[in-house]
Amino acid sequence: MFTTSSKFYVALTVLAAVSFGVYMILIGPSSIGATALFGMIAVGILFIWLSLHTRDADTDDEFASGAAADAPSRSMWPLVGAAGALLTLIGTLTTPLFFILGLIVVVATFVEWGIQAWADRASSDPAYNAAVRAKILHPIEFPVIAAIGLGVIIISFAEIMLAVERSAGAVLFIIVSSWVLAAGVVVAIKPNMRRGIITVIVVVGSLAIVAGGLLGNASGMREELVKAAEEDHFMHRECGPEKDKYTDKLALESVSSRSAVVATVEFIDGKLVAREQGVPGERETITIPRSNPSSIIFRNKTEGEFRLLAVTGKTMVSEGVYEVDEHCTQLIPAGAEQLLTLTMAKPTLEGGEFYLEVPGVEGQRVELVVP
Amino acid sequence: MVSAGQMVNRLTPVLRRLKFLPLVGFVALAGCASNAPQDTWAPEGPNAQMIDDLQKPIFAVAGIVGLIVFGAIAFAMYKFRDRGQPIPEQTHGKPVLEITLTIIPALILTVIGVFTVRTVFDLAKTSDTEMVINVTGQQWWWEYDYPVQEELGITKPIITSGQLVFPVGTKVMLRQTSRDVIHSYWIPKLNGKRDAVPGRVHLNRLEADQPGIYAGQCTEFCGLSHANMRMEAVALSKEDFAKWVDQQLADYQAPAEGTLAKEGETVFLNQCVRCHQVNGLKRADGTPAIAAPDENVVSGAAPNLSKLMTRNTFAGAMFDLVTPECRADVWDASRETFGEKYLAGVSEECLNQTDLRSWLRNAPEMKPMYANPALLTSTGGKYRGMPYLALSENDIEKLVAYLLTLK
Amino acid sequence: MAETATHEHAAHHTSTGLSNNKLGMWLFLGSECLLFGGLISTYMLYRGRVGTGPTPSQVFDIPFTSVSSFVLLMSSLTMVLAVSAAHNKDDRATTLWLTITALLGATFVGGQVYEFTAMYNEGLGFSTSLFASSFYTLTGFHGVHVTVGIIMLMSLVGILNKSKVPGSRAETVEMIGLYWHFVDVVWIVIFTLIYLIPV
Amino acid sequence: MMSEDTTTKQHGMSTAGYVRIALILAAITALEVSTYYVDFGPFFMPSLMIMMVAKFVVVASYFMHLKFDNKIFSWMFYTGLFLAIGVYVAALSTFKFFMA
Amino acid sequence: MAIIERPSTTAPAVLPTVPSAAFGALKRPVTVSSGWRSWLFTVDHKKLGIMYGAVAMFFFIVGGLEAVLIRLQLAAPDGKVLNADLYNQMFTMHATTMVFLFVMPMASAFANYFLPLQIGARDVAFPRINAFGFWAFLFGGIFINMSWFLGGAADGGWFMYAPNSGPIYSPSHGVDFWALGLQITGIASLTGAVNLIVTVLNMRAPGMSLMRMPIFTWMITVVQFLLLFAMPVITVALFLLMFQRNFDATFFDVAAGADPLLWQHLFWIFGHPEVYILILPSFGIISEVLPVFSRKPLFGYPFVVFSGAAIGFVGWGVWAHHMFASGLGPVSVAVFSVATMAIAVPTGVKVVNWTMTIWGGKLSFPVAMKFALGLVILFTIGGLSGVTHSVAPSDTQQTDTYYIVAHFHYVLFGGAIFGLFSGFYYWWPKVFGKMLSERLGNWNFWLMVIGMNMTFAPMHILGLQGQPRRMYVWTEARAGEGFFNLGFWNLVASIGSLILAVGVLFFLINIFVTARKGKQAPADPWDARSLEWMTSNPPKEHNFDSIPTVGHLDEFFHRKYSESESGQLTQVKSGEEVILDLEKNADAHIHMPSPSYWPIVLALSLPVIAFGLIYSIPVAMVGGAIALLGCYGWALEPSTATDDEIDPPSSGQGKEMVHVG
Repeated sequence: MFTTSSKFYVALTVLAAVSFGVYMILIGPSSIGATALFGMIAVGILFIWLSLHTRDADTDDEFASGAAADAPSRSMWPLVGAAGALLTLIGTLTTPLFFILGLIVVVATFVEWGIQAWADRASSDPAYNAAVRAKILHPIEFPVIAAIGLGVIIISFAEIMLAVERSAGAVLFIIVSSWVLAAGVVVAIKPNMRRGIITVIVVVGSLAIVAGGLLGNASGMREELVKAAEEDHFMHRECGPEKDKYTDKLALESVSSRSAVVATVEFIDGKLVAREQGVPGERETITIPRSNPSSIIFRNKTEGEFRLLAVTGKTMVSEGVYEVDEHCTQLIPAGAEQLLTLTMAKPTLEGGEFYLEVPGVEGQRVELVVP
Repeated sequence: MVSAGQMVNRLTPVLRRLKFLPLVGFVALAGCASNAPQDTWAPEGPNAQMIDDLQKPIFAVAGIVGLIVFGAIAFAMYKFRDRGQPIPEQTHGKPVLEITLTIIPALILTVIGVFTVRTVFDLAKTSDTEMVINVTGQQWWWEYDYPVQEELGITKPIITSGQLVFPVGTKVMLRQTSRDVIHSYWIPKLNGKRDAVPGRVHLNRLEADQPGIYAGQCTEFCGLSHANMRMEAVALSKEDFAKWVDQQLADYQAPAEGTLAKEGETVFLNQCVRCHQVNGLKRADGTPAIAAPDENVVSGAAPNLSKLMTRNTFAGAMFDLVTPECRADVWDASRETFGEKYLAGVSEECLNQTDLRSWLRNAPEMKPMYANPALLTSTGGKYRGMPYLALSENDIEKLVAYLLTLK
Repeated sequence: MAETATHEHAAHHTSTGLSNNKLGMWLFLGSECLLFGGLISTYMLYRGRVGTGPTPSQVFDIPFTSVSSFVLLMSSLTMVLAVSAAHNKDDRATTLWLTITALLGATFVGGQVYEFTAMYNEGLGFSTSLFASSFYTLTGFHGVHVTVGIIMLMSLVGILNKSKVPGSRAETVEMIGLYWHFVDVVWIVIFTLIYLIPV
Repeated sequence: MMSEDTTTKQHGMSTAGYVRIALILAAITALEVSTYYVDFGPFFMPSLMIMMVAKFVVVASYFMHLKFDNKIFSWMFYTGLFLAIGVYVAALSTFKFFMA
Repeated sequence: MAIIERPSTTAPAVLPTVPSAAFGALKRPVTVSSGWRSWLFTVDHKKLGIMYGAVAMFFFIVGGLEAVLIRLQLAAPDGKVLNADLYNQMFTMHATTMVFLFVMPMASAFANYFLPLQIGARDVAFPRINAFGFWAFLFGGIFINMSWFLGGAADGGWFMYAPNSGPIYSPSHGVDFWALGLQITGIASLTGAVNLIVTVLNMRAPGMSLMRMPIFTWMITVVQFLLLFAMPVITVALFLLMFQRNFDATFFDVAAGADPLLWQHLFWIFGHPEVYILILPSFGIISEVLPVFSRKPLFGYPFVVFSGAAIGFVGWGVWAHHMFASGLGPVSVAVFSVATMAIAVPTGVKVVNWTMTIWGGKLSFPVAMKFALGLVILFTIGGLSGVTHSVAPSDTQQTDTYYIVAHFHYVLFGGAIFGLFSGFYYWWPKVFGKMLSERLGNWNFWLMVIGMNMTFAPMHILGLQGQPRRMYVWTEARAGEGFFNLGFWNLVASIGSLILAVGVLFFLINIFVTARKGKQAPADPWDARSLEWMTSNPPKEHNFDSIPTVGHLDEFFHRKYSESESGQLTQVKSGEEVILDLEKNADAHIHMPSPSYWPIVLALSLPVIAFGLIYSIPVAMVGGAIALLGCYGWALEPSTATDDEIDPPSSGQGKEMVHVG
């Protein structure tokens, strides 16, 4: 009843169970490693059931004896398997990434080597054996290799662009794509192009991209991005009248949230005009419910660039030292509009300043009242 | 022997017509249903009246059309039942009849459509607002804050909860919003409902013809205690409303030294003030006691308890501050006497001791809220509702005495 | 309906004379319009709400994105050539053009991966602002559709060079071609509405 | 019962035809990108929209064969498309999205 | 589909056992007619229809129990049966189960089983996608209900409005299970829609033009187009919700400036076509049943078809009538109010045509006819109460109260479920070859009618008296004085729901009784009119021995009766003879698609991915791997189980496979 393939999978499952136990003792149940090994056990059991069930190509005894006589063909899989196991060990000590990579290599070895050895003894004719092996493994190998290839190309292509200057990125992009297109056209025009040349073009192309990728990765991201990442400069805002080096660039033209605002503040010819949603007429004070995120639209209708500053009380930074809370929009030209969302937890009667103002313009102030 | 099948068969057409008799009965019975506090067919304000004037004829039209259709079906069932007649003529339909019976409903609906559109725009008018009240919903109670309006005598913002007090015959504009999820403010006898959506301000008109208390309830599913998030709109005559405003703006009188209420105040200062604000309350060292609900409550607000005893309800208008007798006395008061009965507020003997004490003893027991510390990891340790404070009995005694002074 | 030469079957007779697969694919593309329509309208609603994060004009790199649109357009061309080669039963050309389309698609996705990494470093995290969430969701959905398209192209190349009869897979090539052109057409709409119309 | 087979019918375009269409599309894309650099003034939005729709229709009718195939395919696709446009424009208009 | 070639034939002939063309998992199972394997790997539209029906009926019982628990909690003031959180879970899951796991799958059970039969096809266009659709629905339903045992079910209502469905206000995993479960059932509905539309367009019998198709097929086609275009919209909404809950996106987070109404729009753009998806199949069923028992054709067939299409089309323009009170501007409210009224016109046309069909007929009243007439009357009541709140101002008084609960239960229970029950009694002989007992059927019908009216009629009054929906408890204070106050009507509704439950119980009894000793059904029990009755009961695996050429609408009737010059109808042939004619000139060899492993494998990967998205990403990766394996297995599967299989095909003659695609 036990076909050769099922014996192989029983071995695999036992090995997985043992390594699962070792892993749990040594490392403890960190999710990735434990799940991967547990998955291996589950897959092993599935394969056992499958191979028992499908009764495919089970060679009865008297037939197997003839084919298995000659020595098994040389194969590089034991070497790869050993390297994989080593990587797994290193992985357990260093980063889990190596552990997973090692694990994948080990699994791949088991599958490939197992089926290879089994296929060799399927029948006496090597060509037929190769065909049988190809039939089982190709539907698995092709997608995996293709996926790895695709992944490498995409990642390395992205790495190159990250390393290169911002403007050069577009140029490089055009070069690569037109090169691929040109290669396609050339091969299409010459139908009798020998296979050799095609493979050369493909190999050279992919090597170039991968090399570029490694180089890009080594040299790291362009310093403009690195600086942007460190300072997180889009986050902090200077709310003075002058232009802020980082944030004030090409401000927003339109804000599509007209139906979700508490009040609209317009800076018309140097005068700050405030209107509360649903309350007729212009207002000197805007009432905002306590600790409720409320949005205010600021429209600049005066020539020149202005921003809206909201001062919302003060917070105690350290004993006795208070810092004024400021929220502001970007500097916007005439005709543009911005959204400012305020959440004020403390009532205004607690003291401190609560008002809206346009920095650089005196005397234009709208009081904020939080009941 | 007449088999049961035949008997059933002969009875069926008769029974079929009886089938919807219970339904007609129910509709008739509806007429004499009780006048529930949230009855949508008993308007008491111009807006609800406008809706009712539109609604009643449409119910009538629907009823008549229904009776016509059921009559036709019942007649057909009775007349054309199988009495052995030959297989009927295989007619495929008369287009003329089809088209007429399509146009008639279309005409009826266009008429209804015209009236609907007119009423929609009438109800949505906001230009003639005479008074503004900001209504804010949060999980499981309503807060009302009256912005400064000199012409009504409101010189400082007034904050109350539970009962919305407003003058009779004034076009009040409610600016509704919410601090956490979507709620819906609905006083059936005064106007249709409008959702209070966080991040948005929605406008809804409120106006009453006569003084009185009008009940309402949150009608957009808002979680655990959606059923217990109630509100009442109290309409007072203009003079009574002015007296109410002065009452609300009056300064805070600390209780006299040595009395039980004074000890209650100290208990309040070290327990309740973490969330509840009482305007004018001072700590021992004279600094004003500012509540910080934003550190303890997810919605960032807790009911403002200054002048608590001028209101008749507490805990999201779920429980009454007054005993049932006093409540009936206020609710059933005649139009004239209602004003000063309400303004009298909650007296010592009228106070609903049982509910208030059990609320102070263990609030989550009385009203399901997310106040169980075990579930607080997802909301960053903040409550959604009043937690269990483990107050001792005499603390509760003192607190009740102190709360009674908040008039 | 392409005959399968290995099994001498009469092609299945259909009432409209059209192939089931093609009708099914067009219905699927019709419903995909609703899916991308929903994501695009979510983006259009939330594009202006940047909170404290970077604004669209500060993170978009128009030259780069226009090249990636050009690349996707060219991949549409090579796809069409592959389909017509398949109909002319020239398997060698079909395989070639399918590979070229897959490669161009890969460069496009590579460009997207680069764009996302660059924006992430410039402070546009997935939950930085509403603009960020809706932008990443929309372009992410489109990127996943392109990647699925590339995987289908490569599997088709794998199947093609194993099938003995030239032109026997013409219909499948046409199906994947329709899918690829739809993904390109959606990018045409996204490119204009999101990148070119300044916020 | 052989049905008339779509594969034997000569397809609408030759390779050169397809390349020509691709070049037209590339030209329109270039024009679109130019709107980013050159200020079109009031014509900015309409021109972008027209170019987008043009590219959409060209790819749909030539590359996706809608022009040469049975009308049922066009019905299927364009029903879905116009339904999407209609429904989402209506939804956005309730958000006062198109208000000036 | 790729054909895996045998290994190169150069292998020496001396090899005693040549392995078969495909190996292991890639081999395609052989058609077996019985045993669990024939159900697990089937692609036959009839087996799948029966399985859809069985699972949907199971979920109907689950949903019914949830409803009874809700009514017990509300029977008396301050009820103690369910606490607040459990009540919220109960009404959410009652609605989700009834809508997504009962009415929709039951409609696709009828569609899967009868559509191919009614248009004279041997199976649907994509049999394996059909199987995948069923398994995806089943796993989706199980996945949603797993939440009961893993920390509480979803508790935000079936509409799951933001921000209440967000991570802060619904911390338990219930909403995640709900969102991902609906994604899976959504995929099932979408694939089903593509499948059935292509079947209707492409696989009709020769001579059957679109205007000669049976009306049930027409209604199902309109429903599939609604599904095709509505499912993607809710998929977008559910993805946004899932990204917000699990990957902290800020789509509905008001602090980031989001607008909660976006969810309402996306949900109801799907929601309103959804309610037409629920009702149109039942319209189709009773439009088949009424003519048969009036013994005269459907009155104004083209009008009924165009009004069905009109309902489907206008259904896309009315979704905001669910949001009249949620703060849209007066202009939008007015527009959507008028559009909602416009929908009443085509519905009115349908009611007119049903009445005209029975007018002048020769009416007999078996239980199927009773349920059909029940639909016409109760649906009309629901429709009229619907018109009263299509008027926006009165809707601001009625929305979210029990009046709306009464409206949609009259329309859904009185309409959709009565239609489905009419279909059970009408088509039971066709599916199982036995007649459901009329005696038990009458008990079932009358108890359901009385129970339904006793439960939902008082809800009109509760709603008008101002009782809001989704309240876990009602109190004496707000119930009003007098005997007929809200307390009385709540009690009446609760008793009515128990009667309803007993009524449905009678149907289950009827099923078992019929299964054990029901009488064998004659070939043409009802002297029916359409094509599905031109097959044996139950139909053979390949449905028609020879595909009939269709001459007119109601082909079966025209083959039985002919009209002499004087216009007098004479019966020419009996139903049995018509069926025998078909069997005489049966086709030589009929190709049926053979079963396949891969639909169930691919469908199984979906809940694994969903489970992983909630608990741990590596599990989701494993699910993804299974999905990839499923896709490749599906694509590389040989188009037929090769004839010379090693284990001899058990079902006699070997099955070739028509290249169905």
